[in-house]
Amino acid sequence: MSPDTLPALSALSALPTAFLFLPGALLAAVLPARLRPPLLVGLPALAAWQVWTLPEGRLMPLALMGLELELMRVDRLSRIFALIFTLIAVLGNLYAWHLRDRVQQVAALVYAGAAIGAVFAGDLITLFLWWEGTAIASVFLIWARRTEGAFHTGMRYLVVQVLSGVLLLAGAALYWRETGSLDFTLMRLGSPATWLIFLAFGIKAAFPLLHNWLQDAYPAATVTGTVILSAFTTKLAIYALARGFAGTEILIWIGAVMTVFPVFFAEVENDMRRVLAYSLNNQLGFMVVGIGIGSEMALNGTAAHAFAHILYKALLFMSVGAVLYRTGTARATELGGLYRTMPLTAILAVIGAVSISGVPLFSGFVTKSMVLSAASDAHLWPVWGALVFASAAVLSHSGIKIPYFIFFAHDSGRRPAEAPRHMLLAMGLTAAMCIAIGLAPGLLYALLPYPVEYHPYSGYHVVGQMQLLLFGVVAFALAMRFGLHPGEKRGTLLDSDWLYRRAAPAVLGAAAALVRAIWGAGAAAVGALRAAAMGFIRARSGPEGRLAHVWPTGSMVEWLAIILGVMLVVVYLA
Amino acid sequence: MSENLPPLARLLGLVERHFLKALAAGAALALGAGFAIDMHAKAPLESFGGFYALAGFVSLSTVLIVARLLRALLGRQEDYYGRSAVNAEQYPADQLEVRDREP
Amino acid sequence: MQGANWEYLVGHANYWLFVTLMMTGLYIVVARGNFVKKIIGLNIFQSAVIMLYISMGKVEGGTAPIFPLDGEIDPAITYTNPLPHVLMLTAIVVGIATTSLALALIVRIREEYDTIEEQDIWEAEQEISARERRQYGEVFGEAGK
Amino acid sequence: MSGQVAGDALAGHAAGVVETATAAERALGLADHLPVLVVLVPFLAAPLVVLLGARRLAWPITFAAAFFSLAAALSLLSGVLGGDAISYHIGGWAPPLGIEYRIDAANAFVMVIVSAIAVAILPYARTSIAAEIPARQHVLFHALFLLALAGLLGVAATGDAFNLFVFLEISSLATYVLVAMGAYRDKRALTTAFNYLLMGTTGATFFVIGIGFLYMSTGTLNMADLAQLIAQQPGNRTIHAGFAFIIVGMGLKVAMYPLHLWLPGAYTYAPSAVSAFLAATATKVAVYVLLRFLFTVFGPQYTFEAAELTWVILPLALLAMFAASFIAIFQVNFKKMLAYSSIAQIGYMLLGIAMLSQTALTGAIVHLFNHAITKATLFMVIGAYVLRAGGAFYRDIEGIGRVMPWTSAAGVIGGLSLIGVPGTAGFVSKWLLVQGALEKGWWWMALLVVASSLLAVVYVWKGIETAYLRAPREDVDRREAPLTMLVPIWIMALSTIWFGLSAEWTVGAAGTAAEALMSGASQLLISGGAGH
Repeated sequence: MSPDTLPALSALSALPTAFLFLPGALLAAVLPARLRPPLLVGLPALAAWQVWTLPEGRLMPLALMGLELELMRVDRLSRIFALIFTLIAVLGNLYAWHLRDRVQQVAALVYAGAAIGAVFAGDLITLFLWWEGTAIASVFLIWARRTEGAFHTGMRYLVVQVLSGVLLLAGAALYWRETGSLDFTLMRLGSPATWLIFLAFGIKAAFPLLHNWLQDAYPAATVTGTVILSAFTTKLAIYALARGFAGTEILIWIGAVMTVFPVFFAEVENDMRRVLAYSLNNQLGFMVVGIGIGSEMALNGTAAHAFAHILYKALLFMSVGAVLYRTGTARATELGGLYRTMPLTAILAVIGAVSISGVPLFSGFVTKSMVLSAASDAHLWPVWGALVFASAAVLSHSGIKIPYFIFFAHDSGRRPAEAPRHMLLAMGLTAAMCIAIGLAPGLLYALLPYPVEYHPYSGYHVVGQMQLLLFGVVAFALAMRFGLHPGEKRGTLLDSDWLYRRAAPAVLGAAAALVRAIWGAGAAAVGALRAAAMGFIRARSGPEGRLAHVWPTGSMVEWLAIILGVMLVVVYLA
Repeated sequence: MSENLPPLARLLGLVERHFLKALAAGAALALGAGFAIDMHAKAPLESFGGFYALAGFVSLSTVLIVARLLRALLGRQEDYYGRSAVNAEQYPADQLEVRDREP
Repeated sequence: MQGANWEYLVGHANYWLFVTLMMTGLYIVVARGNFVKKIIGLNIFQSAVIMLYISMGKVEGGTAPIFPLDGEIDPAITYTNPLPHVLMLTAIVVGIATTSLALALIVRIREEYDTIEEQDIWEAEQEISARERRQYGEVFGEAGK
Repeated sequence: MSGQVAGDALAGHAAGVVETATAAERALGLADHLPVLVVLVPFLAAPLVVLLGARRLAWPITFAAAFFSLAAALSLLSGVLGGDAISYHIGGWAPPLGIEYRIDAANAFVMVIVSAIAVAILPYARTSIAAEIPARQHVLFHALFLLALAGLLGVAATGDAFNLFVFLEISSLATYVLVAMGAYRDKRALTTAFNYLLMGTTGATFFVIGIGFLYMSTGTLNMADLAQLIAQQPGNRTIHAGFAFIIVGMGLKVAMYPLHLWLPGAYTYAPSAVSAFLAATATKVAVYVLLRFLFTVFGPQYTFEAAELTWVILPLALLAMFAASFIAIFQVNFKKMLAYSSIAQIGYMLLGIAMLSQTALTGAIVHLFNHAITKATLFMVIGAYVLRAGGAFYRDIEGIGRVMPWTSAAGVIGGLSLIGVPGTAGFVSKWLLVQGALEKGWWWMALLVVASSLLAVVYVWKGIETAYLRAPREDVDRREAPLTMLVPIWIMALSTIWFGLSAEWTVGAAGTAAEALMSGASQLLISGGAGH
């Protein structure tokens, strides 16, 4: 595309992609409701085109306050993440075509823009700015539910996300002092600076024990908000880890734990959107393992898996969202047998489910197996074992539980209408991409950061995967048959959020009571001493109780005298 | 199936009814194929043709059993975190379009 | 030794005076509830400073720093340093301005509160704040505490 | 003994006298008199306003005088940004006997802040005081405003310690009356002004005592001279005592915690325009004086390495940052909340001073500027709320974000800057402070700065929640603030963003100022000799 032919569009490519979204958000804030959905879909599409056509390199260096910033670092790693971010923004906003809520629409645009800005950030300060931008914009997708529960959840979410940003800023400042550079590039764990940055990334990537904001927040967001939420924040963290900490060994073990522990929670959770949130956590584990291994294949696997994952996870959230939109609930206990009246949604959900489970011909298979192969190439057998286990386990909650308990199983008696057309269209497009990646993995492989020489469709691969999955289903069917399945049950599952939602307030309450008691006793003692000391003066000259209360003039002059005394002592002693 | 359902739904109903038979056939086929072809084993146990079948079966069973324990251990009432926690509240109906299919 | 100490005490009489006056003034500002008395305390405090300055300008054996009319300065005559005196003229002006402003404020306070006793005004203001807390405090629940 | 020292000082300056005499003869152009005109114009405009007595003329004269001061201050600043100093001798009398006005980067910077804030606030004040002060007092208001302005500028401009005291009292006396003018809305303004007067006078008198001690030991009042002579007599107890008196006296004017008790009342009950002006300028000028004495007069060596005063000011600064922030969180009155937040922000400046490094000091000076514009924005926003909603309690401004969107948006910008969100002015200075702390290896200090910013998040959020997330009250005036208020508010709000994004100018000027302050006494004398 030469600059002469399309001056307007080439001017566009001189603008950081994120900055497309911000005026767009401003525009969305003033446009009438009718015009907003086209803007919300069109703008990310335009951005996708821009990302696709951008040349590689460091495009927008900026010097600010003596710092070298880099707004647009385009390389293969950042391009693939930016591309999927723009695509999912198109699909997610198409899914939300019916929405008339200005707050959500503006937040969705700002959020997508910030996430893309962060992906293209070439230095830690720019990264930090967009990092916090995603936190602040995304919380409105939760608050937009406009219930008290959502408000509190959003607050907790915001605190965690902003904390991550603060840690990142602190880390960046220390890193600058250490190395004299703010360049966001491969780092080695070892100094406080890198540990802080690592922790900041870890919070957003939902590392074990830092994960609970995710399961807390995603089910609390709006129907459409969850779809958007599921795509950006955690994958931004995956990108940041892949950029900054590729090959860091501890990530392998963190990732292995991440793939395993959420599956148990997902199995018994009743809220289907929370099931998906746990499953999201489990899928992130695969990516984190890939980053930890750090070989070219592993990093390719991570990027590919993130790409595919965003699509099928969004598809699953969309289908559960459509059910919620039509029935008013996403609880497994209240759903079942919906295929009768929502057959299209059911089929699309199944496509999402088989994609995440890694059934051959669908997207999960061609990407997840890259990470597994990378693990076995590196002879990391315990990790490989964990990944195989997790691959099978993901089947049970996302592959079977979601479609089975919502659309099949016992008939709940509900006969909801089919999902609205724009939702079906969005889901259909997403499903089509899942299948396209599964059928023609070369399309995706061509976008990966490193050259790919990997062929997922070898006989033993397909057979092994089919064995794993089919016998998993067999186990599930047997468990259902003999009543061994945990089944559906209403309730709340304790997770690490118990620590700050229940334990911490209790402990703090007790501590506060203790401090109050001690303070009270101390204050009484000091007060008594003071009263005794002042008694002499007061008895002679002061009107009743003149010095006892806190009238500013008196106490102020007292303070003057005290500070002067301290000063004189310090000055004389020194 | 006395209801007047869309054709697609009838198809899905058919699938649901015959699912177990298809599953059994598929599982047998996959197991047989595993012993028939070279599995290019890299992992110590992978060379056994039914390894993945075993892994899938054992994994799923483990998940289900551990999950039962987990619920016994960590399960609480829906309003454990208070009546106004997201878990205990209904989705605000004014943001939805709850509608049943017209017969 | 005894003599030296005595000399020290007497030789610094101006400083002792200054310290005593300053402390007295400050004490009155703190301890007296009547606003006019507080201002008197402040005046005493400021007078102490004026004395400090004036006494430090004194040169032993010096005479008033007035030049002879013909402008011929006799080097044999020692003059007292005039600068501190000049400074204190300014300080006195500042002091008067402060005092008059304070008294004007006291008049206005008396008009509004019907008293110039600190204790009474304090109570009146406590009452106003309590009313405000009742009226505005519960916006944030117990935040007013 | 003191006379002896004075004589030495005179002899030491004999060469300088000749040089300046010739300089004074040739310096007759207006530009050469700027150092004194910048103070004198508003100072003389004040009686002019009163003598003319016409309400129509009062505002234009005041504005013209303030505008002149701003122009003069800017021209002075551009002259000294290179690191030179301008020395101006009042009436041609050479220092140390004559009064010297010495303009270097530090005080030119302060004068620019003060006069710029005055210029920005005056159009706003015109509308604001029309609603808050009876018409017959407007002439006096403007006269007092001019006096306060002239006093603050004089404090900054002068190089003579006693002259500084006089200007300090001029501005303080005018300020007491301005605060008392709030009595038309709330009678507590009177008692507040009275308390402020008692405390302010006590503080100023402490300051004079300190000056007296210095004079006793050195025989001079000229700051540059003082610096040189103090450096020659380390361990002199009289100077030590003088030092303690000056720091405590100025600490009160600065509102250094716990000498801050005059401030919340004064800011809360004063008329809105006065609150905005005071918050943006008065304490800032006091901080400047503190800087001037700590660094130029006593010199970093004397102040900090000999006396370890870091350990007195530093804990107080930290105390202010946290205690005042906590108090701010629990306020129900928006204006009072801002007042306590000011005390906390002054803590940051003291922190930058106490850390004693070029970076931290630059941070403190930049924060002086950034906080001035931030707080001016916020207090002006509150003034607009008071005008429309009738009060500054949170209850009064519930949901006002929807009724007064423009004013509230500016308030949000100010709030973000108060927190120190990147992209606003507040971020720049906090970033420098954090850098300063890290340079010293005090990472815990950096964490404390960040932690106290989190407290600011809480109280700013409370304001935003009140203004935006609550239903508007029915009984309030449902109109946006008038343009005469909106424009100054937005000029201030946009400047917080402008100085947040392009910080080269502020950081550069503050860096030069910090260098001028840190370079200590000896170098200052050398540059002073040649700087005329």
